Amino acid sequence: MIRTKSQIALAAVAGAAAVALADPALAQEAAGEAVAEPAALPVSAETAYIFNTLSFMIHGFLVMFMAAGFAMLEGGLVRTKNTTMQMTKNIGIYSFAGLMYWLIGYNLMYNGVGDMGGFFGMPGPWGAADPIVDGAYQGDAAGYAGASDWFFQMVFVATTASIVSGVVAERIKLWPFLIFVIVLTGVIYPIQGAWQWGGGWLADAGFSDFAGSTLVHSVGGWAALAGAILLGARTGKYGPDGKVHPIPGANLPLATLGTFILWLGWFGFNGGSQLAMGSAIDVTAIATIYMNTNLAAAAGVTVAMVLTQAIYGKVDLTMALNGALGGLVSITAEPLAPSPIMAILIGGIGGVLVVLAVPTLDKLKIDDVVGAIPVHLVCGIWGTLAVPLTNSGANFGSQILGIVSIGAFVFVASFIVWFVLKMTMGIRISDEEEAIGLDKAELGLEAYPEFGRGSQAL
Amino acid sequence: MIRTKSQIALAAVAGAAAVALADPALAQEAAGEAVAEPAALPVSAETAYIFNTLSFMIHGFLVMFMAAGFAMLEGGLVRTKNTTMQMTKNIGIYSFAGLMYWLIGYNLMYNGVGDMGGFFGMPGPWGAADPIVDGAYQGDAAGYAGASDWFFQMVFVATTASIVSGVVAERIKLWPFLIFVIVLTGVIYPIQGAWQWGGGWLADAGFSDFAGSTLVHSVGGWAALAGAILLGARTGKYGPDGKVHPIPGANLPLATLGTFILWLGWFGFNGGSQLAMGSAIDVTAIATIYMNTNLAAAAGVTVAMVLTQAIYGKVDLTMALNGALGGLVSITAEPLAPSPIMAILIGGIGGVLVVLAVPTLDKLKIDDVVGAIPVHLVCGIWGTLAVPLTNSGANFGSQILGIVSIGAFVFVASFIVWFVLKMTMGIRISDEEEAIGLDKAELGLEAYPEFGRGSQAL
Amino acid sequence: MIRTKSQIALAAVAGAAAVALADPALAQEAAGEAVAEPAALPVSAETAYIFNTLSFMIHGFLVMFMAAGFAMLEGGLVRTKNTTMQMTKNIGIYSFAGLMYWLIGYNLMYNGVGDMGGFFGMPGPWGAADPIVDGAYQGDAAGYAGASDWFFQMVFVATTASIVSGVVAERIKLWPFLIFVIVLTGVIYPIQGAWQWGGGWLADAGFSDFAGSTLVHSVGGWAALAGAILLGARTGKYGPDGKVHPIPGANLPLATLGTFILWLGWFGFNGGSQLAMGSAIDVTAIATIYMNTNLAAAAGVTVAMVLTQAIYGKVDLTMALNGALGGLVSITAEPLAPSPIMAILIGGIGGVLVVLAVPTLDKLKIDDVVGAIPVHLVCGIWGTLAVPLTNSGANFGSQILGIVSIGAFVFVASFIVWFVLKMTMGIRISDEEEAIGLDKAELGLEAYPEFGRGSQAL
Amino acid sequence: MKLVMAIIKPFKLDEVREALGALEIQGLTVSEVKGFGRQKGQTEIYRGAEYQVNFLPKVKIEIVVATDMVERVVEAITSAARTDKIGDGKIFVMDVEKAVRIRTGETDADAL
Amino acid sequence: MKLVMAIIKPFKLDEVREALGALEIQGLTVSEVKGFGRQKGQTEIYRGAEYQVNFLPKVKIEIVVATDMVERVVEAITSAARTDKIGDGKIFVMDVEKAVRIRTGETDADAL
Amino acid sequence: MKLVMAIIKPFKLDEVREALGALEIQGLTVSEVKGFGRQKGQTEIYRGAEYQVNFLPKVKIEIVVATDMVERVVEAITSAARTDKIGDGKIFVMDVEKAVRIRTGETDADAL
Ligand SMILES: Nc1ncnc2c1ncn2[C@@H]1O[C@H](COP(=O)(O)OP(=O)(O)O)[C@@H](O)[C@H]1O
Ligand SMILES: Nc1ncnc2c1ncn2[C@@H]1O[C@H](COP(=O)(O)OP(=O)(O)O)[C@@H](O)[C@H]1O
Ligand SMILES: Nc1ncnc2c1ncn2[C@@H]1O[C@H](COP(=O)(O)OP(=O)(O)O)[C@@H](O)[C@H]1O
Repeated sequence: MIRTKSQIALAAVAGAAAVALADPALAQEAAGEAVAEPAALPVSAETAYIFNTLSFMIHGFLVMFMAAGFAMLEGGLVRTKNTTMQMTKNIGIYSFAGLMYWLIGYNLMYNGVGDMGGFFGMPGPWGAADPIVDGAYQGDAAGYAGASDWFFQMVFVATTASIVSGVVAERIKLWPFLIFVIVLTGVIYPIQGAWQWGGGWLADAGFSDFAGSTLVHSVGGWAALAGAILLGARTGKYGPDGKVHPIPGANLPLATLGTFILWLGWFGFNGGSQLAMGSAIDVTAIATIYMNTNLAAAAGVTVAMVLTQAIYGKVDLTMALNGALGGLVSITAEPLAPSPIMAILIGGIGGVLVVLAVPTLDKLKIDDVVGAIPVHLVCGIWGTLAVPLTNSGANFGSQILGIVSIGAFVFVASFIVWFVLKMTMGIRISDEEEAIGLDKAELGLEAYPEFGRGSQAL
Repeated sequence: MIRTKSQIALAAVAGAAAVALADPALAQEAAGEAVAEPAALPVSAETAYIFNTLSFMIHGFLVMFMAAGFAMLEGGLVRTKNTTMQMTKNIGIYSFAGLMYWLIGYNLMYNGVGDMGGFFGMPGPWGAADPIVDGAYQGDAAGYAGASDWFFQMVFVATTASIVSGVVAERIKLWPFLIFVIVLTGVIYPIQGAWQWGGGWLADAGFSDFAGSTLVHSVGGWAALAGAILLGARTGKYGPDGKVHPIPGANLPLATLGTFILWLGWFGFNGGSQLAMGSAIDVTAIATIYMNTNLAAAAGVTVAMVLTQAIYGKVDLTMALNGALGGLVSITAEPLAPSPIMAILIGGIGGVLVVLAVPTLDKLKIDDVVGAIPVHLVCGIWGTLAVPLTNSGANFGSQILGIVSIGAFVFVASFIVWFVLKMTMGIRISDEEEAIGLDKAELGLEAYPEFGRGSQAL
Repeated sequence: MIRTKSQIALAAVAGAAAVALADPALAQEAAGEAVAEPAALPVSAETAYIFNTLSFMIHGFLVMFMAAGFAMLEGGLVRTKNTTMQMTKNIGIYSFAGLMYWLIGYNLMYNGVGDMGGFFGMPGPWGAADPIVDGAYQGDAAGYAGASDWFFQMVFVATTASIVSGVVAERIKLWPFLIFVIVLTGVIYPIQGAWQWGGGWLADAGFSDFAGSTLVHSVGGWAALAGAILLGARTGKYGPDGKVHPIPGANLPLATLGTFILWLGWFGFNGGSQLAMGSAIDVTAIATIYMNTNLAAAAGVTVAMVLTQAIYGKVDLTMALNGALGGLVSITAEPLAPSPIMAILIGGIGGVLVVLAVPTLDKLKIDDVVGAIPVHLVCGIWGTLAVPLTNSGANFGSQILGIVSIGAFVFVASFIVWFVLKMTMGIRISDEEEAIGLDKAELGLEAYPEFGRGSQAL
Repeated sequence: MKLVMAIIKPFKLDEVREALGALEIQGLTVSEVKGFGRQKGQTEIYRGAEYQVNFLPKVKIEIVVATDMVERVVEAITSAARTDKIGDGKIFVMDVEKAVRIRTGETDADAL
Repeated sequence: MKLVMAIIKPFKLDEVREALGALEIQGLTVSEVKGFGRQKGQTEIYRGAEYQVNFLPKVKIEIVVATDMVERVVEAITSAARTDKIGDGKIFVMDVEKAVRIRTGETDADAL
Repeated sequence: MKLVMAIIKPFKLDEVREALGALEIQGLTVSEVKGFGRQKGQTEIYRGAEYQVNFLPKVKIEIVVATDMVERVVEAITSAARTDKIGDGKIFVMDVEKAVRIRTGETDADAL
């Protein structure tokens, strides 16, 4: 089969052209109306409804799979003795987040935000208002199934919580962590989400964040930063002399797998954020987003590899993995408007930021086990700031306003929650438990419990 | 971009609304016809055909990936010395099942079941009857490509067989196991499938099983149970005093990955079982199914975590993983009708059942390596029984009839096949081989053959 | 829910049938026009555009995920001491390939190949020519978003490069390898691609390669073969006496996971190569391709398992995994035309070829770490040769012409590039570095850096 | 005091530990090792090429005991670890001059 | 020369190595082992069934030193490895008759 | 009888085993260990922070042989394991009082 464009046109969609050619009047009319309502004309409302819903579902399941990506990435970058715990947290996060977002989160974020002054919606369990009455489709103003929208928004909130678990790994107690996740996904995330995606005051102020460089990634980063400060570093990470003692991750293939899964999921994350697929314009936008997302990630990896080679004389795989994610987070605030070369630049700068931010954080003695703060917070800010470079509808003032207001809110709110947890239940395990590892100390179950291959379990 | 519903309506699908608003007569007419033939009006037959086929393909590849999920889950829960074998079985299962279902299974399940008294169809290789004649689409009564339907049904049968391999792991011989898989996927599964999904006597009796809590999951569970009884427990699992000696799985990150992959695949499993996507009603149904499926799984995890914490004082990751799957199996019989809260309840009870059934099975000295009987059989029964709670078209009598008749048939048929295999080839490896591990004893290939990281292979 | 075809027809797409039945004239007319322009009539041009673009996106992300599949497969089949390197190469490959294909590759392959005598296109950065002008859809001759096409073609080129990395693993230096990847993906692959898929001289000569048995898989195989010859075998692989010393892969569950991911990705690889989904004919073709792809892979596994049992007395998991891939590569040149039984035969012969080619290669002392040459080169040739068996539009002469011309070009061009690299930077690490492993020697980072589970990192 | 060092088949470890428990042995240390001996590994085939597995998985047990216990310890290990098949392993006895319990500083017999 | 063999808690290894470094010990060899002793593992529950963890992770250090160094080495290990909690481990001292440095063929004291 | 304990570079194991095979040594036991010695690990950089790799992978071979074999065994190991680069390792020889073959109960020379 020949894959040239012209050939395709002659073969696959010949009919479409043929129809237009056969009936000039029809084509004329179509073109005429196309000016008025260009995108919708040739796609029936119900067909558009199916496409829009399908986009939420496909892109939603891709984002859902990011939960596995985070689990593997984090599971690969912690030490063996904390791996079961990291798995437990990650399956817990995805589950708890999903329940909380149903119970109050979705409505707190989207339900009548305008009526509440643009600060938050009316909380309460989510319920569908789907355009199906008595088994018949009655047309619908929204253009997609409510449940698909809920599903797509829900997987985003889970992502935010996953970011936190990587930063505070290897020293935090299980249940206080999960309680924080409950508050984050049920309350903190939805409130700031309401400001922008819920159509609240920040949206009115002209802030622009297409798929969540700030609303999802920075939020996770700020929440994690607050936790990391209150928790302190892992024992032994920073010497008394200020020297950094690296603690290499235990399983790099797992971390690599996790990164590839996240990369895959990001097509859903950014692509689905077009929020519609029922027109040529929308689907073309999604295709462009796929391309830009991939170019930014590729640039992030490339830059991280070249830069670690240049600075340290060796390519650092973990930095390359972080570079991919840094590129992805950077393009997330605006994956549609950039030209390919701009997408490469935006992602590449994300790669630079990651390589520089990781040691900087260590200098500040903020112990981030998986590099999530450089990736999600630093690149999240960068990506949001970069929006006006390519999107003429955005401006730097509003972008800074959004970054600062959301950052301040999330950091302070998270700090308070972490602080209350610290004062009440305590958030950090004892030194001895840390030495033994969370798996044995808190869960009584090792990730790789056998004593070597050859022997039986001891 | 603002993500509120109203905004979307105004932006993305403005055209659709605009058309309706611009021409009230058209809208009127549409609404009028919508009552008569609501779903179909605005989606052309060929467009619906594409959507329906696409649904089978997308959801089919998600279910296909569950083969990897089972392989990883089982590979993580057996001991290192049996891991290569578990991988071999799983790639074998998916392959053999796919060939058998083409060779006789599909037609035995779907081909003229009514003519055979509703008990089974006419076996024989599957062949497409697609509505493409001489390269032109001729309209089609079925509304989807036959090959896509075959693909979707085929991946289900592979799932059933995967369930068995987890239960009987670590002590069964390779080839007798694979022969059982051939009979299960080519004969046993299709026959009982014909009763219900093939439109046979059970369907006539009013049984309801949307995506296969009974037809797929319980069937795998019953077949496995018969095998586990005839095989006996792994050496050392149960002390002479009746004491249970746990044999922890060797690689929990792998098991976690497997669970996440299965969870992902389940959107295909349940969503695709709507069997159509070419109307607003169908796609809305699928969206609802995604949401309910996710809520049930999340509830299963949550309950399993809370319950193991409460009963044993520690969260048990393997129970949380089983809890996710228990929730998923429970909602599979009816993922569409439940409200969100009912989906949570149904899945949550699945989580309870798993936590209780695992030790119960041990008390009965039935050795189920991965917990597949609690997950797939027990929760499969529960999910099927729960259908009438939310689906007014179902009743408890028919549900019990279905559970019992399919259970009896599959258990007895499987028992006979296992028994014949035991009497002829033998199904269990020797004690010494078991001590050495199947990898070395039967395959001569270890899963992790190196002697430690630092050394070369020895 | 009953899943029989007739039931579906009555339920899900009842409307469609009803419309046709209700208005015989309309149906008549539809049928009448169907003869003239059968596929397109009932799908509007914009709807077809969305479907076509969606196909590229869905199938593209499946192929993208194959990058993870290759990484895991190769990571599982090398020794632990070279695993970090294999991860680094694989994330590098996918990234570099994506940038190069944007920078020059795509246009070199597709841009005005006819004007350049059919030998290559006009290189230069890719830019979309999408039918969206001033935010309005203006109709489009191509029938899909250009970015989606770019994305889909890009993931193919990454696949080609991944094939190479497996063959030359465990002894090649990082940067020379990556430079080769840059030349391969930016220049060598696109040029030969232009001959056929770009509509160049080979397409004119009647060559047929649906999804790339030759254009992608053999190309990777030839490029790798040239490298393997110039590199030489791993130290210790072949004894002075000519004896083969196997070097077992370090992590078979990882290799199995990789194979399942590749299998999943192949639905995208072959299915997406239909290049359109906006008609019943196209979607039916894709469904058929899914089925044939799966049957061929299943046959490859089955044959490899039975054959290794017969020849060696034991099933060899790594051969079964290779068998799956061999079946997949074999069907890739023509996944649409074969009947199911022919797909099984084509894939099954692929399995035979793999089992026979692996030891043959060893006899030639060509050290292929993961078996990529048997899988991708040998089966790629076989699959291409087999096209005329089922596709009456192809003939053996043209097939041989394509295989030989592309093979000669890629092998010679690759050999020259490898040779220049060898003479300048050197391509092989020192014996001592090889003994230590690439991870420590070149990257200073072990894949599993801990000294056992119980201890802290040393 | 003597060090009794036993190389046994891995799956015999539990039985050996129990047999030693019966002698009121309070402590021992186990390592995973590979053994080369009269027991030959199977000839395996990997991807069509034969190879000889020379090293087999074994477990090494080290126990320091008072000299008068040595006989009984050797006895106990011997009978618990025996399968009568080649490769059952060896026991070696060596002299230990001094023992210290780190926690208390106790030495020799008191340290065991 | 003597072989000092110490079984310690894994997380104490770094401190022990530093303490030995202070004595200008030039070499040592470490293995990962499992210990059975007075320190009992927790009772764990896996999928609803209790089990006793008998073997705990330990690290074994082997150092061959000149006889006159033994006291100081034992001392250094004892104080660096001590946590005063049960399971701190043991030190055993054994006689070594001969030492060879492979690289040079030097023997005994020169080989250490 | 003597215990010959050799710490060598991992990739030399095969050659050493072959050299010992030539002496008709029937058995030996291998463990994976980490060595600390004059040979320093490279300074590595992980995520921008330097660290010193102190412990290098080594293999420990333990062979119990009749006393009259010791010289030849030490010789064989020395020449097979030598790369003339730092870190080649050490050989230590210790006395063994008793050896038992578990399978047969044979002792001492017969047990080897
Ligand atoms: N001379 C020896 N020195 C050290 N270890 C030995 C020696 N001989 C045997 N071993 C260990 O004992 C194990 C069993 O020995 P082998 O000769 O296979 O059988 P058997 O114990 O029945 O004679 C070997 O795998 C090896 O670990
Ligand atoms: N007799 C012994 N022989 C060899 N190793 C021993 C012996 N006794 C104890 N050990 C090792 O020392 C470790 C610590 O001993 P244990 O009795 O638990 O505590 P403590 O050292 O405080 O007395 C054990 O885990 C075991 O590895
Ligand atoms: N005194 C010692 N006691 C025990 N093991 C030692 C001792 N000295 C060295 N080793 C072991 O020998 C290995 C090689 O020693 P090293 O000093 O690095 O080089 P070389 O053998 O060339 O002198 C070390 O890694 C360590 O495992």
